[in-house]
Amino acid sequence: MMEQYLSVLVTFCLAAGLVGTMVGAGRLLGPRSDNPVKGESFECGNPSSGSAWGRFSVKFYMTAILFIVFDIEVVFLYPWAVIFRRLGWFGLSEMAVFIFILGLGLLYVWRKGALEWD
Amino acid sequence: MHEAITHTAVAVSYLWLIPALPALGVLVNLSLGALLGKGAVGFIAPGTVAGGFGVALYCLVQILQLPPGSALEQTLWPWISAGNLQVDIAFRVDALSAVMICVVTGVGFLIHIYSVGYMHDDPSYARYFIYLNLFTCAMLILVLADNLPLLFVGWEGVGLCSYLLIGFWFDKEANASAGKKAFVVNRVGDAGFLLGTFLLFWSLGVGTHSLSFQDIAAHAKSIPLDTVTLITLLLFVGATGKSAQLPLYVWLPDAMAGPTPVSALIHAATMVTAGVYMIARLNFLFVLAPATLTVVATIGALTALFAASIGLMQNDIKKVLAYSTVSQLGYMFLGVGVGAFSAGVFHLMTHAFFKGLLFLGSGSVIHGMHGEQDMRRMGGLRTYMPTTYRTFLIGTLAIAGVPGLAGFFSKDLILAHAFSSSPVLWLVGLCAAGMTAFYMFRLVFMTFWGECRADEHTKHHIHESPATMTVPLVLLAVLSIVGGYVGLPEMWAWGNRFDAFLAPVFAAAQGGEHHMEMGLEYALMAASVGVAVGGIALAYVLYVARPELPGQIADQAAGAYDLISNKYYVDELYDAVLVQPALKLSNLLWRVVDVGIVDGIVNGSARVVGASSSFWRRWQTGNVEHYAVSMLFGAVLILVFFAWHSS
Amino acid sequence: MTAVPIGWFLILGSLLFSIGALGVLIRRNVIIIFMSIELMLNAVNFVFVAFARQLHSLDGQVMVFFVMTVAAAEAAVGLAIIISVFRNRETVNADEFNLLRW
Amino acid sequence: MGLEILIAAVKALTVILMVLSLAGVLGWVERKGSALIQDRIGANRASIFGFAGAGLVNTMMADPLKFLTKEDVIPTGVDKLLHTLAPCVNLFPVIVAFAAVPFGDTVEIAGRTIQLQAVQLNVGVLFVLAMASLGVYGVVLGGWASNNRFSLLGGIRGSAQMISYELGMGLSVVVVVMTFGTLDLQEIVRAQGHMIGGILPGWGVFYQPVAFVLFFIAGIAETKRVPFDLPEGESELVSGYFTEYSGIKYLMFFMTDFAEIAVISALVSTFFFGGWQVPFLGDDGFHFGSTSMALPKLIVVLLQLASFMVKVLFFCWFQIMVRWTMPRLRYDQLMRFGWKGMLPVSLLNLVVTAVVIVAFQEWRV
Amino acid sequence: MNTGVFVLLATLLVVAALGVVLARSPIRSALSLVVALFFLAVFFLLLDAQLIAALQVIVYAGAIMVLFLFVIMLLNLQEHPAEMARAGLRFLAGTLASLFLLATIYFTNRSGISNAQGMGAIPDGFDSTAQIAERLFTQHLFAFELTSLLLLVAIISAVVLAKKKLA
Repeated sequence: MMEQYLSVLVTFCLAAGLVGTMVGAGRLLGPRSDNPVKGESFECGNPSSGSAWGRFSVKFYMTAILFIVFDIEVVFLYPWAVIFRRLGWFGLSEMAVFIFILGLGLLYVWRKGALEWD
Repeated sequence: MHEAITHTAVAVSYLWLIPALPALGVLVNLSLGALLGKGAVGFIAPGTVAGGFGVALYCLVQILQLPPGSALEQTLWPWISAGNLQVDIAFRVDALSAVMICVVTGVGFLIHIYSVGYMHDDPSYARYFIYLNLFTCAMLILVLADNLPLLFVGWEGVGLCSYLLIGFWFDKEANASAGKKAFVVNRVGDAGFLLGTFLLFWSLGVGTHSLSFQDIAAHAKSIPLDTVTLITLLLFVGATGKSAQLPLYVWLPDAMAGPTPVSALIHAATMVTAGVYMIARLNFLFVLAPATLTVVATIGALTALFAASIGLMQNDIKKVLAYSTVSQLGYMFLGVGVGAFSAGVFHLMTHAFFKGLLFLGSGSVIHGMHGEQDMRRMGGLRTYMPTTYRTFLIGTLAIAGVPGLAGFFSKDLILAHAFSSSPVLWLVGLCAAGMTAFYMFRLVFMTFWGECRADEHTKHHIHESPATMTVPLVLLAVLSIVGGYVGLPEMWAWGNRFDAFLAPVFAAAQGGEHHMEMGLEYALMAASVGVAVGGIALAYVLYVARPELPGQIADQAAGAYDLISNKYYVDELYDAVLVQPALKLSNLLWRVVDVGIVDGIVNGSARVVGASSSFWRRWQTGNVEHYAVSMLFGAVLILVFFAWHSS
Repeated sequence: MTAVPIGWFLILGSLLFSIGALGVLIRRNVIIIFMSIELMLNAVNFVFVAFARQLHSLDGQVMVFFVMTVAAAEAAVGLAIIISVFRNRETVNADEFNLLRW
Repeated sequence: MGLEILIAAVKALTVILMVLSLAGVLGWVERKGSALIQDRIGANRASIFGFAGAGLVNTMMADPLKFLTKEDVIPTGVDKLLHTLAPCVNLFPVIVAFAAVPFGDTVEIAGRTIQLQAVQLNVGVLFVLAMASLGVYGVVLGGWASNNRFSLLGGIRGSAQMISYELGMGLSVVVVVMTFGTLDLQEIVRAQGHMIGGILPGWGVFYQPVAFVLFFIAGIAETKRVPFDLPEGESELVSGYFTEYSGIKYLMFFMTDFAEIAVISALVSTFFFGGWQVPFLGDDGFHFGSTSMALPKLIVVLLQLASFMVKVLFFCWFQIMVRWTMPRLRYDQLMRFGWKGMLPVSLLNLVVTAVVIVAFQEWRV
Repeated sequence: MNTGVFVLLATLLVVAALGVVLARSPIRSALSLVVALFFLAVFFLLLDAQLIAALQVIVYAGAIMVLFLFVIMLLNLQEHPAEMARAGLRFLAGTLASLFLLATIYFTNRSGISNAQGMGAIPDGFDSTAQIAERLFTQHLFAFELTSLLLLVAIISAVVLAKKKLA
């Protein structure tokens, strides 16, 4: 069993090492010359006005909320998918109830127009 | 004396359909009624009852094919499980129930059909049919119940529907209070019923009891006589409430405020007979208490006479029929009271036919007269509405006891039994029969004969009712004629098949029966026919031949006339003796106990809380951090306490 | 991880919980308070799993499922509340939300 | 213990190099492939000594070196830490996710059984998805840490798109898990070793064609390439969330793109096309019905490795072809397709699959 | 080595957790939390709870924290000059939190479980997804179904609260 975790840790370390090395090497090898114009944000040549960090449509937030809810659904589905053969009709019906209730949520959101991007 | 009858039960699985079909109609119309429109509602509601009728007929056929004494049974699920009380939701159809479900669904179906036409222009069409279906469902539960608690569910259910339907046009003050009156008076009876049930359960003794009728029958003999008498008397109080007997009859005449088909179905054909059904169902219990039976018979006979006498003077067409119903119910109680259970049930069935017919006929008249109910403004209608007239006449002949029609056979049977029990009861019944013939023909003559006394406008619009209304009338008229032939007197043709069919149910009561001599029986028959003919003749004289006479008689016997036309001042008496003192007491309790003491305590504690909270609320800063700190402080406090306490 | 006794896990869990509680108390930004609460929930999850491992029970792991679900629902509703409060009051500072009192 | 670490490190390094070289190769394939599709020469100065194929060396060696020696411009007024972190958290999960994909069966070397899979977990499927879900951070941070409204819009768009399509992807993977009854990627590949009716390989695609289509579409959306390239839409958002990046960080974003293509291809092969399985090839050689052809173990292993690589490369090429032949969607169409198309269809697919499987099992049809 | 790994990971975890609480900018706070959650997942992995570890990353890091980031960006929350609470409250909070920690450490010590010899071998089926699933879908069936209602309520209330147009 230890082998499994070892493989995960080693892979993590190596991958982290790789990206670290890349960034570090870029730092070391790249030339450096600061210049106020270079630091400006790129807006096709026009000088930018105001802060870049404006506020966003609440749609994005709605998307994230819906994603959370359905992600939880998917998370419950994985363990279920592993054993639903053993549970037979019983397991099927309990998941059907679960999906149905969340389906109602999707329907509500759909009808409320929260999925519309106009 | 009576052979042992095997009480075999056959378990079947379709009984639940009978009440479930009307219940389905309720659900559908309740949820989709507004969506579907009148056409669909008027199809679904009678359709479900027709379905119930089909199943009921199937049950009847099954029962007829099985050996006598057999019953169909279905236990659905356990209902009450409390200590040694184990009640199931269970249905049982024996001969008695079979007759009842056929009557309820059959007559009910016809009245549903009739209602489609009668209620056609009412804005609350769907609501009406929801109530009507709900009533049918409850009534079927009542007659199908296998045990007393379930019967009580149906009993209360029909009471509720009766209340809802009497006050159907609740926007009129009078109707709403008529509904309330019916409900309150019924509560008095129901209290008796409940007490009787409790006492019965209590006196059944040790062991687990399901309060099913078999269970009660098996243990009834072990109950002491005075307890049985008390139980049956209490149950009979319930019956007087539901079946409008003395002294609790007062709600029924007022119940005529409901739509006329409702009066026909609930307040004539089915619900009001529930008391008779209940006593017949519990016959094995009542025969153990002869004193109660005497009370039942006496009350029945007195009610028959009393109500008939009030009926003589009424001018509202539906009120006449209402008092007539009370009177006929009195006959049924007289029947069961003298131990002639099957005769009582027989009269119950025939009464359902002809009284249903009469009410529907009066409805047809009212419909044609645009809501007019006063007979003094009618007259001569037979030319305008011939079908209604003919069928109504058949119903009147039947109720008056004219030989050859249904009412004759059943009423005669009861009177014969009454005579063999006590000639006095017979005499009272006979008088009532004569009065019945008189006031019914008075009604016919005033309504259909002579000159039309309506104003010109109304007269212009009088018309025969549509087919949905007349077809049920014709069918009920046919039943009012042939319905009696299932129970001919013993000495004729095939004899009393109905009695033989029901005999196993009333096996416990069979012991006291004895056949009387043929000559005596013919003599009694002649007497009742004579009385009936006399009544009819008198009505003809007073209201057709010499219409000025009634006024002169009223003048000469002014005291008696006032007394009777004011219904013996019973309502006023109740008001003075019961209602006013109760109101005064309530007023006193309200002012002193409620306002003074209860409200004082509540307000006082509120003031205390208010005063203290104006101090404590300073702690509520509205700042989340303060709350969080307090919570953590509390948690730490608890931990420290435990650490200190347990070390 | 067999050599480490459960006590270490419990202390680590309670350390995380305390840090979370501290965050709730000393930060004024509601969103960060919220995140501190998530941290506290996770400390509890951590102890759940540690105990499940020690006591040979699967229920601890199952419980983590439910805690996650509750955390997700809480985040969804809580952040929605924050957004609508922000709309009306243009701030996410907890000590400026004090209307919830007499 | 030391030896085990060494073995794990060797496997991990193999996989990492595989990803990096795939990314390099794909850079060249994309240029040449787009040229092929658009009927032009493309990248004509990348040849070495007139040998065009050697352009591959160019993209794999010269490009990274060039990027390494370019200046790393960080715009003024940004959080420098986040600006640097963004490409790292973008690349890291992709590499790690690839490491969980098995590229061969177990081999025995010197008495040791070695899985040809760098990260071996019995919840491998979830591991891959977990890493995929981390990919959002690189995008969102890159956008946030650039102090550029195009970048920020690209970052937010990209993350919303990724999470939306992650649902469709997750649900289609659930269906795969239901079909094979395990969360272990190696087990899933093994379960596809049989033959349906002796002729058709027992690959997932033949059991779950709908899930394959859904997964592949969601995969393309996750890589944010045409027709789903809204986050970096060149005509409107310049380069999206990595507009403000240069030097090696830019290269890292670029590599992530190609590595994602490789990961999606590897996952498609694993879930739906038997991974390293070769049709008719068993442990000891080919079996065609009754006739069989024995092969040495080494050859079998090499054939399986080759099979995996061929499948991965095929799907990489397929994605590049999709990119250069498809028009792109509008953002509202993209989101509508994700929520109103992919999600209901994949839920339906799931329900139908569940009912069919349980019905078959319970009624023994 | 085991103890070494524990101490190393625990240190990283605590640093990340402190980052959540102490970072000035909300976005850094959120990222610290992501890192802390990631290390927690590694801990779960080392406790043989593979399923939980993967779900931890998928749900927390992959979904919930994305929502947090979105809200921070949506409301454009930058560093706030008066971010920390007043000094008095800070001191009180620190004292209480330390007391709480000390109390729990005291209880852990006193109960004696901390002196045990480590956790021993993996309990049978502890890392098996199938067994956890079986538990979840049979014994905890009711809670599972209630979960769906909770999520439904969450969706609806979130939509109702957030649907109005952002000013």
